[in-house]
Amino acid sequence: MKLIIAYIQPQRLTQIKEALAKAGICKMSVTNALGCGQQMGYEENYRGVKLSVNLLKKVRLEIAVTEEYLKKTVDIILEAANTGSIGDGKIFVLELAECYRIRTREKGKVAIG
Amino acid sequence: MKLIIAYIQPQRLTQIKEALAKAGICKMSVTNALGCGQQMGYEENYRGVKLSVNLLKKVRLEIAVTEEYLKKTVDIILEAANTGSIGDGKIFVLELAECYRIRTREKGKVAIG
Amino acid sequence: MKLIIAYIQPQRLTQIKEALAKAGICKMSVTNALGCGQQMGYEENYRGVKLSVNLLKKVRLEIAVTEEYLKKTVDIILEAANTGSIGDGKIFVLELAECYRIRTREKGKVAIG
Amino acid sequence: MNLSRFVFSAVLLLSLGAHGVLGAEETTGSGVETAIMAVSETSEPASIQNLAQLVTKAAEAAGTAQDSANWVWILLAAFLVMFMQPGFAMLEAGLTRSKNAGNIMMKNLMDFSIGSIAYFVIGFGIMFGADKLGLFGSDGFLLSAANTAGKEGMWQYAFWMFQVVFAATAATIVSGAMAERTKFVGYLVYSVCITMFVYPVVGHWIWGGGWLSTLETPMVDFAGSTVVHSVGGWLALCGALVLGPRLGKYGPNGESKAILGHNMPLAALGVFILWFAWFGFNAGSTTEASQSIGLISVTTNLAAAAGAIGAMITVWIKEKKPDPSMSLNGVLAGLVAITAGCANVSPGAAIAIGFIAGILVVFSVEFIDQVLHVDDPVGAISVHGVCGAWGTLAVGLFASKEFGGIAGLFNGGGLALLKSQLLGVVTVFVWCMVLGTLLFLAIKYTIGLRVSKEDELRGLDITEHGVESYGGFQIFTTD
Amino acid sequence: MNLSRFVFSAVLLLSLGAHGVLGAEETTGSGVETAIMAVSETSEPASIQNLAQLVTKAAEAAGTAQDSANWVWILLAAFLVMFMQPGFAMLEAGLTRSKNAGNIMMKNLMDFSIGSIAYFVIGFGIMFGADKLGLFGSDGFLLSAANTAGKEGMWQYAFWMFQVVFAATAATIVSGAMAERTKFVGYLVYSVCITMFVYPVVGHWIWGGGWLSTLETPMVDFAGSTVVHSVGGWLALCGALVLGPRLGKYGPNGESKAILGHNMPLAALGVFILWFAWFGFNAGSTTEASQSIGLISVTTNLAAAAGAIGAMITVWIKEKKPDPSMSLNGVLAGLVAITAGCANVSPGAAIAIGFIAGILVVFSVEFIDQVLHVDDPVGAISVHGVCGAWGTLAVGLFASKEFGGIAGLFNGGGLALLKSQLLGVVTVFVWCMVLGTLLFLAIKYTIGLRVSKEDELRGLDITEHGVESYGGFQIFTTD
Amino acid sequence: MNLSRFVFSAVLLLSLGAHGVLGAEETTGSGVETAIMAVSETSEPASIQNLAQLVTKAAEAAGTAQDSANWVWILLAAFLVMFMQPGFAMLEAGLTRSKNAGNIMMKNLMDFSIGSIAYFVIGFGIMFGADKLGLFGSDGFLLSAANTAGKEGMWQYAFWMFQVVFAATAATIVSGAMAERTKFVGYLVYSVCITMFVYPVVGHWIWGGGWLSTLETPMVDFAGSTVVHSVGGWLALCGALVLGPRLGKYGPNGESKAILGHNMPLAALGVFILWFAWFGFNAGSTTEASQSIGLISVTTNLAAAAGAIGAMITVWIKEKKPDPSMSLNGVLAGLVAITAGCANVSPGAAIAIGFIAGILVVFSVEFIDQVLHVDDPVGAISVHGVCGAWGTLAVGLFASKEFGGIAGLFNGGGLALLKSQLLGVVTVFVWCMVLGTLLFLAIKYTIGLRVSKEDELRGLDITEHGVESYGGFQIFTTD
Ligand SMILES: Nc1ncnc2c1ncn2[C@@H]1O[C@H](COP(=O)(O)OP(=O)(O)O)[C@@H](O)[C@H]1O
Ligand SMILES: Nc1ncnc2c1ncn2[C@@H]1O[C@H](COP(=O)(O)OP(=O)(O)O)[C@@H](O)[C@H]1O
Ligand SMILES: Nc1ncnc2c1ncn2[C@@H]1O[C@H](COP(=O)(O)OP(=O)(O)O)[C@@H](O)[C@H]1O
Repeated sequence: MKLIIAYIQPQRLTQIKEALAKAGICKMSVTNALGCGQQMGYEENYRGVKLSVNLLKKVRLEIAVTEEYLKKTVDIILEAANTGSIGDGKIFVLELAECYRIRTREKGKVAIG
Repeated sequence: MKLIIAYIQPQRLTQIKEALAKAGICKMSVTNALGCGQQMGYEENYRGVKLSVNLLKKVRLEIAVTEEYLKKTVDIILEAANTGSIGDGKIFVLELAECYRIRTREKGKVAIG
Repeated sequence: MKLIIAYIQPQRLTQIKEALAKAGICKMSVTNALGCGQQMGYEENYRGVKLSVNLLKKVRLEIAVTEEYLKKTVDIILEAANTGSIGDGKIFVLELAECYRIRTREKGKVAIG
Repeated sequence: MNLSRFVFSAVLLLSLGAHGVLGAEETTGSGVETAIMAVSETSEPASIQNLAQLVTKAAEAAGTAQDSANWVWILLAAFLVMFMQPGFAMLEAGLTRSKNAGNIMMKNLMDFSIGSIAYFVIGFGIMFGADKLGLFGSDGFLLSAANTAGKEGMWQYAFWMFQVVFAATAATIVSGAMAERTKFVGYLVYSVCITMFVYPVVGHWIWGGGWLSTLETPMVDFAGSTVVHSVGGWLALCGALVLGPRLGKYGPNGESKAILGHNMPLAALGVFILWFAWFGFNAGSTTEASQSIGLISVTTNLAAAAGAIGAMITVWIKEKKPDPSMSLNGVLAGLVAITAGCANVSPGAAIAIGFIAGILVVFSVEFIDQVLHVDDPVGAISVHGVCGAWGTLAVGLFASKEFGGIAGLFNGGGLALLKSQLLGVVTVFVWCMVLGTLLFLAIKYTIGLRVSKEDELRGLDITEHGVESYGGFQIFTTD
Repeated sequence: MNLSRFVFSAVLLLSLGAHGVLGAEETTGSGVETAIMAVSETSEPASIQNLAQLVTKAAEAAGTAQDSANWVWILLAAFLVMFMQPGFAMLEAGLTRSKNAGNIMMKNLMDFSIGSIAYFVIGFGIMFGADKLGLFGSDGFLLSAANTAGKEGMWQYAFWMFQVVFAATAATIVSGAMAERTKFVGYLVYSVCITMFVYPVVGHWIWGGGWLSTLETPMVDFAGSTVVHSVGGWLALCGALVLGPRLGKYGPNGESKAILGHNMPLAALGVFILWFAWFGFNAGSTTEASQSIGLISVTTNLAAAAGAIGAMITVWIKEKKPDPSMSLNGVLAGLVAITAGCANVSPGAAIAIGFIAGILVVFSVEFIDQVLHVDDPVGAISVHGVCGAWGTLAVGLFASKEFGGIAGLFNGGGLALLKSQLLGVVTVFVWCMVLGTLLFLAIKYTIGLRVSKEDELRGLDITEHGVESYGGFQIFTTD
Repeated sequence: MNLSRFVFSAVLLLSLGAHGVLGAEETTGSGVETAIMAVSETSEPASIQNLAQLVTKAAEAAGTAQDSANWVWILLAAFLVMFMQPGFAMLEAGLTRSKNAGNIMMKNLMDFSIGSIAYFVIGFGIMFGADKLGLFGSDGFLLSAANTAGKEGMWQYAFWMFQVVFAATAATIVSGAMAERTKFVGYLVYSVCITMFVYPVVGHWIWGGGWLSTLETPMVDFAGSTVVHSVGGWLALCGALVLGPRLGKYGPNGESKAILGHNMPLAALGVFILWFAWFGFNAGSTTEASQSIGLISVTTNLAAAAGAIGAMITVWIKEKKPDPSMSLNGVLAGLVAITAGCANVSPGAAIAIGFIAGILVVFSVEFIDQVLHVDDPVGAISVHGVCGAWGTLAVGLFASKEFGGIAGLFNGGGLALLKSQLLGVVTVFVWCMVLGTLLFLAIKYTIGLRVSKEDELRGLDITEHGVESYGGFQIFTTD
């Protein structure tokens, strides 16, 4: 099993969710995050003082998948999150050692979906 | 060492925290998250227009534990987070390669607790 | 590749970011979190009723790095985040199985920075 | 001749002076010309007869000018009291959780809306209609005593406007104590009942010519510590009792738990608005532009200030920190307490009354919460019920002949007034507790008074109104 | 002699009575002494001559006192109407997203600021200057008709103050319908044009002596359902049409999507402020402290209440939940609708007018959104345009001789008034749609009316004003 | 006989006209009957004697009516000025960080509360008591000059009510510049000292008969650009100097860093409230219902509008974006600047004064922040101190005989007035800087003026008041 973490542009969330749902991947967790990277941020000006904002709003997805869904999920995100401009984000894949569904206490692959 | 990530129903946080504390697990990090899964969300109605909300409020726990505490921690969460209804959440367990306590620069198992 | 997760005192964020940037590590993701640990929290008093707050504000960093940058990054954080008092936080290091840059669909080490 | 010139100008000026009653269509400019023409046409010789006629007109004009000032004043006051609605709404919302903020807005909006209609149809008649047995009024429903034929009929409109905002205030007070768990439809029903019946009956007793106003020493409740605030406060007590505490408010061993409000600036804004509006409430209760409105404003302001200080000091000593929400309650405690006696006590006494109210409210909030285990999220019972009673009794202590013509215990007036005040406080308490309990129980066992456990947890905004109040904001809630 | 004593005291009192006009420097205390001295010096024997002189002075004093009440009233009303600005600002901000809140504040602040200057320089003259062809006024620019020489000149200042806040209201209404996507500089330009020209022309037609006020049966629009609200509403319609909907407001198949507001308490506060301020708007439109201000306040309040109820019930039935934002719109619908007829209809009729407006606004909002696909985030077109028209027509139905001197269809007045009302509604609609469309198109093709797609996504606060409105708050936005 | 009929009706009407002073208990209705009875009993034959008596009564009634209007006006104004408190509170909270919002509410609540008592006990006497050496007043403490015996005594209450809200305004201004780092108890102490002594002394000099008001050409500060605003502004400067900047406000090389406010709609609401309330501040300073209140409202409104425009344009040019917080400051700059001269300048001059103030405030804020390195989170020093001084001097330039009876430099009045204005500005500056520095240093070295570093980082809400202001909201703070 794998845990996919993806940082995306906020405005792409709906699109990604829909694309994943179409492929049968309906379970995920979402948090809002701030990202700093190549996309340099911007300068605001507050009461005459420069203020550089270099933490930009991102959305963080966390999706646990079985190996068979891994590629599909990553591909869909790569597809749907792509705007072609700097700041589009990253996908990280981690090894998932175990997974439980709290409601049923199921464990492993069956608990994922 | 393992890193436990748990998505739970917000209203169970206090209960879980107390149960874990009783078992000597007092360290954890908490973030609020939005989850989408089997629990289908709900429909709101704003100014005559349907609005389906399918990202539900969840709480995300992150607990780093040593192997010996792993089962205990997972079991307590499975117990205390269970309401028996859809949406109770998941527990993910990841391999934790290393751990540092910033204050003391300790490393490894001693740094966890 | 490794994924570094660090919980730090909020007021150290700027310092850490600057120190990392100086070392060429400019990419990271930030979320706000609540932490509970040895730093016992505090007691508020609301309308005559005691209220113990034991979830304290922390900032969570997530930094994906290649092996060569790992030690540097951890050391910098250990340095810049240290205030010497309880509550300074933890650094967790996870194995990162794969990494993609959404914009270019690059994969692996090249995608990290 | 010199005299006739004077007479002419007098007529001219009278017409101008009186033109305030000529109807709204006419602009000021055109009034002048009309008057001049009128004078030119009636240029009869001056005589004592003419002069007398002119004096009458001058007197008429002066009377009209005073009427105008009265009308302006009572309406200004009414508008201010109406503005209490957002004051209460912001305070209540600020001191409760974000998941119920929209519901609170709806409650405050609709109790005023439905209450306005209910008071128009029924309540006003019960309060100010022809007295029956000293208990209630019996005519004047649907504003039938008002008309456009003359001053008296016109006055009824202005007077109703002033009274309806008071009725709505009494109703809206209850809302705070029952916040975060009451079914919206149940809320609407009891709110109507209060404005339509429970409040107007008490109002009749004390202000409408009922039995408490015809005692040998009539009860003094100038602007309504009892009529409005205690009524609201005691009904709030009934409501909170019947309803039970919010989920999680009391631990398994009965220990009280803090449920934090979500927006302190909003709550403070509400209190500032209420302080501002209270000047209309108290000084407006003269219902006319008399000179005593200055004095009343002074006592009102000093009592509010002293209430804030009293509450802040008390909570600072007791809990080691100057708690903002208690200090805000202190302002209201002072205001509620001075409401009965604002025209009858000296500024110094006002400070005493307010200060004691400020102390009282802190102990009362903690007593009701921690001893009685009645869950009142905003402290409405303590502020309006307890301090309303205190303020009413305080008139019996502090009233001074110099100010309102009657003396209390401390100013040589003996116990007579204090007894009347006590009688009023007690009978109104009993009336409200009995009626209130019946009312809330009736609702509980018919349409239902409380939302389900799940709905309460998710918040009334989504479950009762289908919408979140703070779209987009990340709010960390664990309940 | 007895008589002279009277005469002296009379003179004394007159001086006191009149001292309100002596100028502001003088304090009340010193006025008394001056008067006493004046009397001592002129102790001539009493005669009918003297008496006549005194009567004149008494009359003068009475006139002055009435004037004082008038001045107080019109300025109180003006201040209240000015207070509508934050009302609209909070409502609009509350019903839109947090990323545009600062932009909305700036718009509401600057339209009033720039509008004040524009109305001072040009607008007021066009509205109330000497009539040309019944179409517009032609003098009085830069407040040139005002002066400090006498009452008439002084009145012009007070009157202008009252009128400028109306002009700003008309302009600010438009802002809501065009929220979240309009270029700030474009906003400023059209806002000036409205206060300077589009609104004053309509104002002249109906209030400034223009053709609609000189019809055989003149159009009745007491406080401006048409003059202010419909003008604002129809211009909002033009603006929203030219501008197009917000990104994401309509799906690929044209289905409407909900874009949640970000702060319901703020929106509700706005509506409460508007309700409060509306008393100044309607009752202040007498422009003098006449006795009818009580009646007008009553009809205003009842219509607002009925509007809230009407909207709440309608949306409750249609959508199964009592939607807060629609109920808030209902209040405004009732207020807008009663504005034309507030001095001409009975309280009962006011309830009917308001209730119907409340129902209407719900259907209208849904129709405009879901059928016309015009994106109006706060419902300004429905509230001000549609309900303004309804309220204006309603005068033709419900007007009653007893109240404003003219009867509508339901009170035996036949169709005459209704026809005038309809004529007014239609011509103002046409005028606004034509002028508005030209205006917005002109801006669109010159300086630009809409921000870029990226700017809209990021929010106007950052892109237009370089600053976030809620620094530090975690806000989850996916667009 | 015809004549006596007139006499009777005259008496009747006079009684009605005068009934406004009969005391508040009496309802309007019953007043009529009493009057009729009184007339029936005294039906003596009409004569010139009677007539004279009647004229006296008519004059009396007219005087009373004017008094009523005066009372209504001064109290309305006082209420409005009181409403400035939430205006300042919301503005200050909005422009600072969320972790200190509750502390700001407490400060604004308590400075008004404690200030009210302090001004009652001491301040009012120092300001308006019997003059000593032209420097301070020496009696009238505890409102001892007020009584219910007659008009003069009653007036004192109304007058005190109006003055106390001014005193509280001066005190509350300081709060903004010292926000986010001041110890609460230190705040309370200096706030009392200001209302009790520092402010009243200046008030005495200019308004209370002190030396600046008895110069050959007396200083003109109609509503208090200097008395209230400069005093507040200069004390704010002392406070901010003694206190030092917030942690993180200046970088290691002294470069200024932006610390964003947390709630722009709240700040804007505050400014709108202040604009609204300022009409009471300026036009109310006539302290009577004279006709000049219209003019004063006009100049006030135009200056505020011009100030907003001036600041917006300036910051737009300088920083490329129309910064909302600077535009809000611009409104206040215009209002502060016109306060001294609102009754003495033409509308056109008001626009000039306001516009220049708007430009000035932008440069001043940047100068104080970036050159002087004085940390003033809300710009209080620039808005109140600098623009207060500018407005006071501007009277010496723009004053016109036509408006307030005295001419400034630009209207042929020469330098006389400008010199007096300058003298006032300078001496008040010196007085405030000396007293203020002593005061703040005294507090610093006794009870302490600034919170600890840790407390400042965590925010004053938790450390000083033990409670968060936005319970549940996720707020991202890195300091
Ligand atoms: N090494 C990293 N560790 C953690 N987060 C990262 C890393 N690199 C990028 N991110 C996240 O991805 C977002 C986009 O990265 P950025 O470098 O701006 O664009 P791009 O990936 O298109 O070059 C960042 O804002 C950050 O949230
Ligand atoms: N595969 C997954 N990846 C990430 N988060 C998940 C996954 N499955 C479930 N979750 C989280 O757990 C929550 C509960 O899941 P849900 O399917 O609704 O209930 P249940 O697990 O009881 O069937 C979701 O809202 C989501 O936050
Ligand atoms: N085992 C853990 N799992 C997850 N988070 C932890 C763990 N231990 C500490 N943390 C995070 O680190 C923060 C600081 O830890 P704490 O024990 O208070 O201080 P210290 O590490 O200096 O002893 C906590 O608030 C929490 O957010």
